Order: sequence, then C-alpha cells, then structure tokens
Amino acid sequence: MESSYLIEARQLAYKINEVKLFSNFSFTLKAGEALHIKGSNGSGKTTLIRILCGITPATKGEILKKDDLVFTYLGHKNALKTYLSIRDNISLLGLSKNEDLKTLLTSLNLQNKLDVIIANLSFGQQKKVALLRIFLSNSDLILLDEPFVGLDSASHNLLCKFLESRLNNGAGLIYTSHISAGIASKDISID
Amino acid sequence: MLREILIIVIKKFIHQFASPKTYFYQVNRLYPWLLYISLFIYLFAIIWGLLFTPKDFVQGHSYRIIYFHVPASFVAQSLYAAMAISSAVFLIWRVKLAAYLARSIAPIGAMVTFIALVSGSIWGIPTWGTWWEWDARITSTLILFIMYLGLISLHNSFNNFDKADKLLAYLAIIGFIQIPIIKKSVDWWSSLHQPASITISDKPSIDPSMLYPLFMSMIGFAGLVACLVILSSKVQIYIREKNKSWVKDHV
Amino acid sequence: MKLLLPYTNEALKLIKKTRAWIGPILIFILIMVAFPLTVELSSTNLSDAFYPVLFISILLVMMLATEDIFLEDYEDGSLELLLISNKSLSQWVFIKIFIHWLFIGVPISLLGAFFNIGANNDLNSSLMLLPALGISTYIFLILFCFGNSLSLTKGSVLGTLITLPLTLPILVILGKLTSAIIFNINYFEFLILLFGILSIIIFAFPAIISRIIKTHLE
Amino acid sequence: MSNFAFSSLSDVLNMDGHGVYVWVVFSLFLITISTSFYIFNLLIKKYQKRVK
Repeated sequence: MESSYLIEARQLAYKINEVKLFSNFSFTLKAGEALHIKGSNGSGKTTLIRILCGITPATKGEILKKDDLVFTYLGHKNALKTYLSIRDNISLLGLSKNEDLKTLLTSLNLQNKLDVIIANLSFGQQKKVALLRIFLSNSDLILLDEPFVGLDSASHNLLCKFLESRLNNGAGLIYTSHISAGIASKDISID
Repeated sequence: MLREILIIVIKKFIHQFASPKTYFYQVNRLYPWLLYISLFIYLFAIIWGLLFTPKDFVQGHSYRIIYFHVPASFVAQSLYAAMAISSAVFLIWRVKLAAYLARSIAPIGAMVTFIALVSGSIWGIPTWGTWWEWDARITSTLILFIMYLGLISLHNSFNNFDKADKLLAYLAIIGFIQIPIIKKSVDWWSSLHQPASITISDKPSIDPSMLYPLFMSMIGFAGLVACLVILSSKVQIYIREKNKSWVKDHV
Repeated sequence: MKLLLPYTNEALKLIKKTRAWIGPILIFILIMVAFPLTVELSSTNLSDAFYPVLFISILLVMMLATEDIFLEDYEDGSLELLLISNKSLSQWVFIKIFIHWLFIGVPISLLGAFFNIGANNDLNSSLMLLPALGISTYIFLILFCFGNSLSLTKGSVLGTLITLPLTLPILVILGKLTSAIIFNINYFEFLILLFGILSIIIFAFPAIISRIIKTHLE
Repeated sequence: MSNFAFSSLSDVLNMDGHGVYVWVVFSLFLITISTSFYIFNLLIKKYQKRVK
C-alpha cells in the first residue's frame, strides 16, 4: 500500500530485561509534517528515536519507511571529536566542500573560531557545530533529540526557520524537546 | 518459496520446543532420574577404580588420580563446546533458552576446570616431584580456566541481559575455535621443552582392567555435571523469566 | 583520492591524539632501554633474554595502543552516525586497525629491529626479525581490538583478560621463531605461518568486531 | 571385577606413600561437587522467593 508517508510505526514496543519502557506506539508521518514526541524524563523518547533510526531494534512492532529514505539524526551526543578543531571536524564530517558552509558559519558566528579546539567551546557553541551537519544536509527526514538545549535565541530562531523551510519543501521532522519549539507540529505522547 | 516455508517451520519448531516453559517441565521430570543414576555410576566407578584395580607398574598407586583428573578435564572441554554450540544457536535463531544455557554452563565449566587443574597438579607431585610442571595438558587446562573466567566476568559486567548474552555468545564461539589451536601450540611447545616421558598429555596406554572404571567414571561425572547445569539453568530461568505467568503459577 | 578519504580521516584522528599515538611508542622505547639496565651487563647472555623481552613488550604495547580504540568514537556518538550512514562498519574497523598498525605497529617493528642490532650486534638477524615483528604486531592489534570491542565500556582490564588466551599461540610461534633466527634454520616456514594466520584473521575479525560494536550500540 | 588390591585397611589409606595424594583429590572432588549442588539449590530457593 504505497502512500505518501515518509515513515510509519506500528505497535512499537521496547523492553529492557522484561521491563516495558513503552508499548503499542504507532504513528504515520507524511512529507512536510512535523511530529513532536512528548514524554516525561526516562519515558523512552531517546530510545524511540534510536529505534526509528534503526540503531536499536524494537522488541515488538515494525517500522515502514519510504524506500531509499535519506535521514539525518542528531542525538544527545554531538558526534564531534572534542580534541580536534572545528575545521578538522568539518572536514571529518565531509562538509568542507559545501558551498553555503561559509554563510552558515557567519550566521552562527562561528566563522572566526574555526581553529578553536571543540573542547574549548561552550556547550551552546558545540551544539551549533553539531547542528552544522543538519543544516547542510537535504535529507527527506530529520530526527532531532532535544535540539534546542543550550542554544541562544538567535540560533534557536535560525534552526526553526531552517526546519520550517525544509518542511515546506517536503521533508519530514521528528523531534523531542522540552523547550517549546514554535514549529507547527503534531504532538504525540509516549507515556 | 519452499525455503521460506522450511525456515518458518524450523523457527516455529525451535521456538515451540525450545521455549523455557517446556524445557523447565521436561527437565524437572528428568532431573531426579539423571541425578541418582549418574551418582550411582560415578561412585561405583570410583570405588572400583580406587580399590579394586591393580597397582600401576610405573606410577604406583598415584595413577588412581586418573579416575578424577581425566573425566574432569574431558568434561571441562566438552562444557566449553556445549556453551559454544548453544551460543551459536542463540545468535542464529534467537532462541532465548540457548542463551540461558550458555550463561548457566559458564560457572560450572570454571569449577570443573579448576578441580581438573588442581587434581592434575596434585598428580604431578609424585610423578614429577613438583606440584607445577609445564606439562602440555596442565597448561592448556589453565588457559581454559582463564577463558572461563573471562566469559563469566564479561557477562557479569553488563546489566542488560540481552546485550550480555550476545557478547558472551561471540566470545564463546571465538574461544571455542581457539581451543584446538591453543592445545596444538601448547603441545608443540611442550614437546620440545620436556621429553615425552611420563606425561599425562597422551592417553596413557593402560590395560583394560583400568580402562573400564575410567569410562564409567567419565559417564558418571558427566551425568553429575549435567545435573549441575540443569540446576544452574533453572536459576537462570527464575532470574530471567520471573514476571512470566507460567513461572508464577509454578512457584 | 576519494577512496583514501576514510584512511586519511582516521589517520588525522590518530595523529592529532598524541596520547594514543606517541604514547605506546615511547613506552616501547622505555622498556627496550630499561631492559639492558636490569641485566647485569657483565653477564654475556644479553642476547638470549632479548627476544622474550622484545615479544612481551610488543604484546604489552599493542594492548596499550588499543585501550580506547573504539571507546572514543562510541562515546562521542560518531559510531551511531556511522551505523546510520550505509557505510559498512566492518570496513571502518578494518581501516581503524590498519591505521593503528601503520602508525604504531610499523614504527615499533622498526625500533625492535633497531634495538636488536644493539643487543646482538648483527644486522642479519635484525633484518630477519623485521617482517616477523611487522606481522605479529598486526596480529596482536587485531586480537586486542577483538577483546576491547567486547568489553567496550567496561574498561580494558576485562578486554585484556579475554584476549590474552588468544595471543598465547602467537607467542609460542614467536618463541620458535627466535630459535629459528638464532640458528638460522627454517625461518621462512614460521614467517609464512604467521602470515597465514594474519591473512585469515585480517578480514574475519573486523566483521565479528563490527557485529559486537552493533550489539553495544543497541 | 578384579580382586581387592590392598592387603589391609591401613594399606588403603597409605597406598605405599601415594595415598595422601589420591585421598586429597578424592576429598577435593567430593567437597566441590557437593557444595556446588548445595549452592545451586540455595540459589534456586532464593530466586524462587523473588518470583512471588
């Protein structure tokens, strides 16, 4: 049944040592839609996103994805090498040849900190460097876990504008956030 | 198309047959018989071997330790093989019971290897004059003991059972492949080091009157250790399946 | 050039992290320098004890070199990133081990052969020693990576406990190799045996290690 | 079953010098196996209580 959904979850459940984290969790996400996953701390939001990415296999239920769906994921961990500079990290992630890298760096005012070692940056700045990978990818589906934590208002708005523009031209978004994101999105609770 | 049906049938059969519930009840019925029969065989063989077989021409009475050492080291290695096989079954067909079995064999294997090691070195005192002699068989038993410890400590350091089972499975399989390699290289190394006089490594060619009790003690000892494995697997089932309904009604 | 990109990336990561790169090499040098100090110089058999010390220090240094080889990428999330992107994890493991061999194994083999000249002062045995050291360092690296991937987050002591039994056959072969080098008899058989072992595990173990890492990531 | 291999009870214990080794190994096996059985039965009872 080929419909225009990007990703669909049916009766997802996850157990650790026979202890149920969440069960029969279902949703469908179409192009241009955003899904905001709400839930108290420790209710399994992060595990759910990792299941959607395919990192962790769900104990029960299945996930249907549009075939050759390209998705990007940013979790709590920034996937950055803290002992390397921003420039090295960018080249490691293979983003250095991206044409609008320059403009993005200036709008995040990281342009004159390219040789600073990641460990010496503040938490918010590290988050911005981690978000570079999301800004510069044009994937069909973006999965973000607490993306707004530690961001100053300028970067917060920049990220919201970017996500809205991606949503407008047909990408999907699934995110968890305790901070109100200001993006029109379907809410779904996991508790 | 036939292949898919076959796989589904095998999977169904394995999950149905190898479900902890059926295993638990089957084992409860089998256990008392296995325990008493193997206890009888083992004691009979030990008494026969210790008291009723003639003195060995070369080693005197100390050779009687063979009735303890050889079954122990044989069972120690076959336990490792059993663990590797059940690990393979767990990894390939995701049969939870196989993971419980592999986990329950590990401590018993370590215990059996330990007593094989101690009995081997005690046997060494009269034959070589020292309690530790780098004889090939003793060294490979020591290595096997270290491998068992590695398995147990690996499994204990993860609280997520599923992850711990998978990691134990991988190590058990790789370890199992290593056992013949380690055995060969240790034999190869020790054959240069110590002239093959009286070594325990090769099966001592002893006359049949001593051989029959040896086989009997092997069977008896293997039966006893199998009972221990059954007990240990029941412990694992109680730990892992404690909130399953059938366990509750059983208790 | 595109093909070499993952190799250069991993190399960059290793070189910039001097603790993981220079550390093991310095420790090796320290051991090899400390060795003659401990042996009463007047006693002439310096060369007999040299080979066992050399092989044991190589074992130790390879253990130190692979202490947090996967832990770093596991903890900062780049392994998850790699798992999602459809690049094969076992190829990444292969590259990681190869880079560690290139930047730590090869220098140590060269240094080992160099110190051999100091101990036995004949060039011939050092030249014979060099390929054997090169192959055995690679084998030790692969085995210790296997042990460390199993006990990824639980510290390297467990990883070592698991791996030591696996390295013993190699040490036995190296022991036989020393007598082959000293008496210069059937040296090539042992070299080819070591090479045979390497050629088997060089591809088999990365596949197993990548599955183990996937289990950790779940 | 061949005949009894020892002349007297004391000979059984002594086994001309090697008796101590044989009986030490005998008691080692006896003790370890019986304690193992005891421990595992104890564990079963312990985890059985947990199930309730």
